[in-house]
Amino acid sequence: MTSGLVFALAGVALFAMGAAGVLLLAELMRRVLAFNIMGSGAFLVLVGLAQRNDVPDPVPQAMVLTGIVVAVAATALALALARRYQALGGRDELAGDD
Amino acid sequence: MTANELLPLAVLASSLLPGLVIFALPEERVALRTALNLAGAFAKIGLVALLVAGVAAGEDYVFRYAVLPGIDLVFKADALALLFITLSTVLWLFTTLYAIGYLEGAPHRSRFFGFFSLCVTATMGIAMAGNLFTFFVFYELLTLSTFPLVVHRGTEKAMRAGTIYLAYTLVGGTALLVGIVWLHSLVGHTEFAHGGIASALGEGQAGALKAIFLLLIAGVGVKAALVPLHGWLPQAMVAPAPVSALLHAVAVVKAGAFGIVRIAYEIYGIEFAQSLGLLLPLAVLAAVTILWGSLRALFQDDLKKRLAYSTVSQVSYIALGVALFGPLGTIGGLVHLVHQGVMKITLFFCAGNYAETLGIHKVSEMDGAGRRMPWTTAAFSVAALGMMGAPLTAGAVSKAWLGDGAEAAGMGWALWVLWASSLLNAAYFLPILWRAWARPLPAAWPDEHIPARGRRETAWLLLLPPLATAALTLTFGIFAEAEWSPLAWAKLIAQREYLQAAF
Amino acid sequence: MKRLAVSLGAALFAALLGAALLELGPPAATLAPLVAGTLAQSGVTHPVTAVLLNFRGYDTLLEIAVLLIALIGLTAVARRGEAPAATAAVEPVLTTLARLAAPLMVLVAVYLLWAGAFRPGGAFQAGAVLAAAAVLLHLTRLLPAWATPGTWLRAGLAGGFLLFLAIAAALLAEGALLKYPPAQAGLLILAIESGLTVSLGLILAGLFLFLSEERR
Amino acid sequence: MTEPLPWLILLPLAWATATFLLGPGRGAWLAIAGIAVQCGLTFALAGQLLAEGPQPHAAGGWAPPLGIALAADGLAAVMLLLTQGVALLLALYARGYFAPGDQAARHFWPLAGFLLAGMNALFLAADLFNLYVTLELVGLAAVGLVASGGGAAQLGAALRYLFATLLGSGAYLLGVALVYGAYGTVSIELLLPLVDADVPRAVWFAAALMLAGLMLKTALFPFHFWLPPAHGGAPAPVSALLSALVVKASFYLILRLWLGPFAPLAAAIAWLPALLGSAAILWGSWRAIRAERLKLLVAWSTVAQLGYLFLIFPLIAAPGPALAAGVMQAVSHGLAKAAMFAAAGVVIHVTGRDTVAGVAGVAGRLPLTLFAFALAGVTLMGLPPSGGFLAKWLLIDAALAQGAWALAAVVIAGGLLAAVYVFRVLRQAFLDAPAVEAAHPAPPLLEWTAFALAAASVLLGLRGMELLRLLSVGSAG
Amino acid sequence: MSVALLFDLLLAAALLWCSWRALAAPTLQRAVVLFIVFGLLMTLAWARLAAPDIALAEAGIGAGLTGALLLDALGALRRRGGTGEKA
Repeated sequence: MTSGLVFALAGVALFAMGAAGVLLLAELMRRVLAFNIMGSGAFLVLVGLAQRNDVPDPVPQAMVLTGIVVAVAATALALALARRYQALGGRDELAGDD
Repeated sequence: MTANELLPLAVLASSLLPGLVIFALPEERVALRTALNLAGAFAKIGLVALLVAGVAAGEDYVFRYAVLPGIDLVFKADALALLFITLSTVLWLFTTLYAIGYLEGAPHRSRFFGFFSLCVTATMGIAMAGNLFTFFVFYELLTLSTFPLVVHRGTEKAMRAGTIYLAYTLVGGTALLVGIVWLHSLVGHTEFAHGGIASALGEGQAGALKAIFLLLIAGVGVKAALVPLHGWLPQAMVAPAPVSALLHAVAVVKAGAFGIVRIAYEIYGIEFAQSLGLLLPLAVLAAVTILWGSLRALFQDDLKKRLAYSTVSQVSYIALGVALFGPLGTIGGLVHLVHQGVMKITLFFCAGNYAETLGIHKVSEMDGAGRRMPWTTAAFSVAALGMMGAPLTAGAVSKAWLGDGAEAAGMGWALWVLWASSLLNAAYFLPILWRAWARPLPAAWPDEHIPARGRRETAWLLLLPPLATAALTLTFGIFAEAEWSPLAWAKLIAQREYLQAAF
Repeated sequence: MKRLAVSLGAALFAALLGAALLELGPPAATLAPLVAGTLAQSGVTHPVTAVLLNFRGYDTLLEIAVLLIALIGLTAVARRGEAPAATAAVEPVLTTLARLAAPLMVLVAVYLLWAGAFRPGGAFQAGAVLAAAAVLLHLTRLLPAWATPGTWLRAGLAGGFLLFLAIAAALLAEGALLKYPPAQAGLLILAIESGLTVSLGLILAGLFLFLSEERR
Repeated sequence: MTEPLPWLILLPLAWATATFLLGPGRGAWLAIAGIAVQCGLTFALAGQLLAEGPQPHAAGGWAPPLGIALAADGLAAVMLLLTQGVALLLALYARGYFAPGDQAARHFWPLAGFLLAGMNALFLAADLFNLYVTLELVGLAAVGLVASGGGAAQLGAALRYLFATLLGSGAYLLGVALVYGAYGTVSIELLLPLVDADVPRAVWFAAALMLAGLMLKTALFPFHFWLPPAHGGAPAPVSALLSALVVKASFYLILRLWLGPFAPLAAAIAWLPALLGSAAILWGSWRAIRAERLKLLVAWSTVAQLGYLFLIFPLIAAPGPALAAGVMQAVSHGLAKAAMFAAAGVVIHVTGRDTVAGVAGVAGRLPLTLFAFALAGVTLMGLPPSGGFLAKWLLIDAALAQGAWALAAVVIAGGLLAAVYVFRVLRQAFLDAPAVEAAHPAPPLLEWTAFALAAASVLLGLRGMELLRLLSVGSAG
Repeated sequence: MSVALLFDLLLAAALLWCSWRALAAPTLQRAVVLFIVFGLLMTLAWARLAAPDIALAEAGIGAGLTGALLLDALGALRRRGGTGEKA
């Protein structure tokens, strides 16, 4: 078993955990955490799986760099929305979740 | 683009363009609106006259335009189309005149006349459709353009009627669509052709063809008000009188009946339809409708409702004529398409006059109406007698040919149906005439708002149209053998339809 | 109920996908050799930078647009009457430290930017360090939070992206989208990265400073 | 400028940035001019496609797998045409809709510009990872637009939308990771010969993850929960953009993957999207019939109408008009839904009420707007003559040709249910109601743009030839 | 089992544990702190995967900036009287 495969497997687990978190968690901040964990999982699979024979591959690495920047952008937007939503409605959860 | 391609388009445009302009007109531009309406109506009459002359001389008028690969919009002004077009064009003129008088001072007239013109355009499209695709396009357009007319008054009651109208017609349209697409996927096209196109599939597809026939007839049967699909028609009576005239005589019901004719003759072919055993059920359905409509009419006190059930009954004469499987029945059915239109429009004009002038809406309020409004009542009487099939009227001609057709087809029972229907017609019309002419004047009319002036019993524009159409009723009856009569034209169609039948 | 279903589903998914990953043989082909073979024409010697700004530079262009969108969306909702924060005193030692650290961090950023051409580093990392410096200054009350961006700030935020876009458009007019002439590739990449470092620093800092409630 | 293709991406990026530099609420005419040029470019692209066939463009001059390829076939060109056309009219509409100083308008233009750039980039991308970036571009811009309404309800809707879209693109990204792990490339073109029916199980997972993620973004039942509040709550021009175009972008991508690299796998699950689509039609229509708010009714109608798009998947493998039906539905719904939201926006602007009951008497006061609403309704009901009708015809034709009676029945039922909710509004409009004190006069620009969109959706029904000819260019046809 | 693999496995386990705790922690504050730790562990993982560029970016952006954003949001939530104490 190689480092790449270990982290790819961990990535799958992280993704599943994060996705379940986005679906299940009520608190907005925690959903943001869950989304970040989910994203990290996908990144690990991307690099880990491509490097499952432990030869570095710059292409998925560059993709992950792009992905990290996109993730921080989404996180900042989500937090801005959540903070504003709380300021207006005083809640830290979405109303009427179905 | 040749002149022969252009002419069908011009017929469509002569009502479509004025309609579109009228939509944009402000409410108070009465004179311009009236001028546009009449210019359109007269232009159409001129164009139709050209077409009639051309078709009688054997010209072809076809316009074809591809919408999708393998699917064309086709307009074809053949003899059968012209029968319907001429009827609608002439009656459109009268109805427009009547509506101008009827709606004087009422709100939303631009909207009304705009949709009115669209409605007639749709009717022209239905008449000239060269395939089922085109037929369906304009059939649904007719539904959409009549809805605003049915709900024109804007009351809750009108909305209810409009909703019922839509429920029936849209569901019917859906059945029609499925039938058409199914047929299209089997045959590859849906062109109307003498002798039909379905026979190309042969008996092997009999099951599918029967199902398609059922879907198609159900689809057009809603507008033709075949029992049990007729429920919307009596409800739609809340609409203003010119709209009723339009629904019953010019456009909607006729579009359904016309569809039955096209489907039976030019999709299935009458021989093939007979061999599939489709005509007898159609005849039975028509007979049931004829009797049921007449029976229901007997028990209506509301004048317009009684007329509506009468329409249910009378329109099925056309379907019966088709189902009688032979040139004589065909001629009877086709000529009744025209005759029923002329007679029924007279009756609705008159009913509108009673309501507008005296506030009479019910049969029981008709006492003495003939003395107060002799001209209107005379027109009413002529049309009612025509409906019963009295001699010298148009109605007598259609019934005679239908009767001969029934005998020739060996369906003696249909003759009995016709007789029974005539008796029922008499039973629900004669009491009206008796009340109007023979009973004394009441102390006061329910709601008199157009006072009599001299010999004029009501407004000119309300009086002239029914008198004219009543005169037509008599003319078509008396001069049935003339070469310009609807009967002569129906014979021409039957001759072309039964070319191989050594007519 | 929903909790149980989702949790079980996620666990099942992870187990099955994990098993599927173990089934995969060794990689049939990766792009690593291709990148190594083409590196000489890319204008830089560090493969990740070559992918990021040359081979897949178009991805990076769109990615900066994503960041800008997030920033615009954030300024659209941020600071409409949030409660002002209570001002707590800041340790003077911290302030002094921040004063010293900030210029140092700018130096680090410049180094990272320059180093990106031949070793790990580059515009993203440099921008992140710049942003970190700004956040540090803000936390020690040396840099106020930002309200609606003024003209200059907007120009700074969008400048790097605009430069990138302009180079892309110029190259497209010459031939293909972001197709660098091999001779100028290194220079163009450095120009793009410099612009991006400044703008990324401002944007990343902005993600924090526009949201922060602590104003002076 | 020899190739229109990359300019379609650079141009909106440029004007979006420029409007950002100009400052809040400014730059409307710049945006409109930009979109107009994009329209011209799209027509040039369509002409080029018809004349010369598909022309891939290697970004950076590097051919895949090293570089990113851009490609346009007929399908992409049709979607681009729809997008630029609708966007142009909606930009004019938005120019009239947003009063100067309107909070919601402060960031409309740059966000709309990035949104358009993202969609154009998405339509033209031929690289799975590049598609991920475009998906995020579109998703975040759309969320920003929803949130710019500023109220608590809008922010809640935006948050829900954000998490949905992030979940969707996250699943998509994991799929890309698995594909790269299995094949070492993310180029759609290079993947085509590599994928066949007995691929490793990880690739099945990849396909499932990517398609599921995109279905979530397309708001396919039961993933539709985020759509009605987001589309029903945003300002009218935003609702129109989102409902008409944005959901179509992810649908387009599903179609691309389904017909492209995942075609060998798709046959096994072809009935699933159709089943969900049917459920969407029934449930969405039902909720639209029950909706009390006007814009919510229109939004639920989007849920229902998107269902039609998914009915084509069981039919698409066999030769026939199924693809044409789907694209025709996407285009005509795009035009009609934009028109409907625009018209609803006018009604709400004038009456000051966002309820179906508040429509009472509108026929007399806003005839042109009502006409626009009705024409759009005709398309949604699939009545002739309209693009929706042709779509319905083609779909029933394809279904009957393959004996899929159930699908035909769903299409029919959907049309009738649409009639119920459309006429619920029209009926109300024709009621003779006393004129309420008009809150605002109706700006003609708004009325006419709504009408133009609706008229386009109807006129499409009179001429589908060119559209289908364009669609048949390239592999997809 | 080599030392390197053991380290990888431990690191993967730590990642999973950390993320699990971050999602399930009783208070938001602890969740955020655990998440920042998670980010630092991710940096290590990237280093193990021979991806120093990502490791740098993860440290600066993933753990650093995201962490700062989260802490700031947490502070805002506190000041507004939101509890942040709910599980």
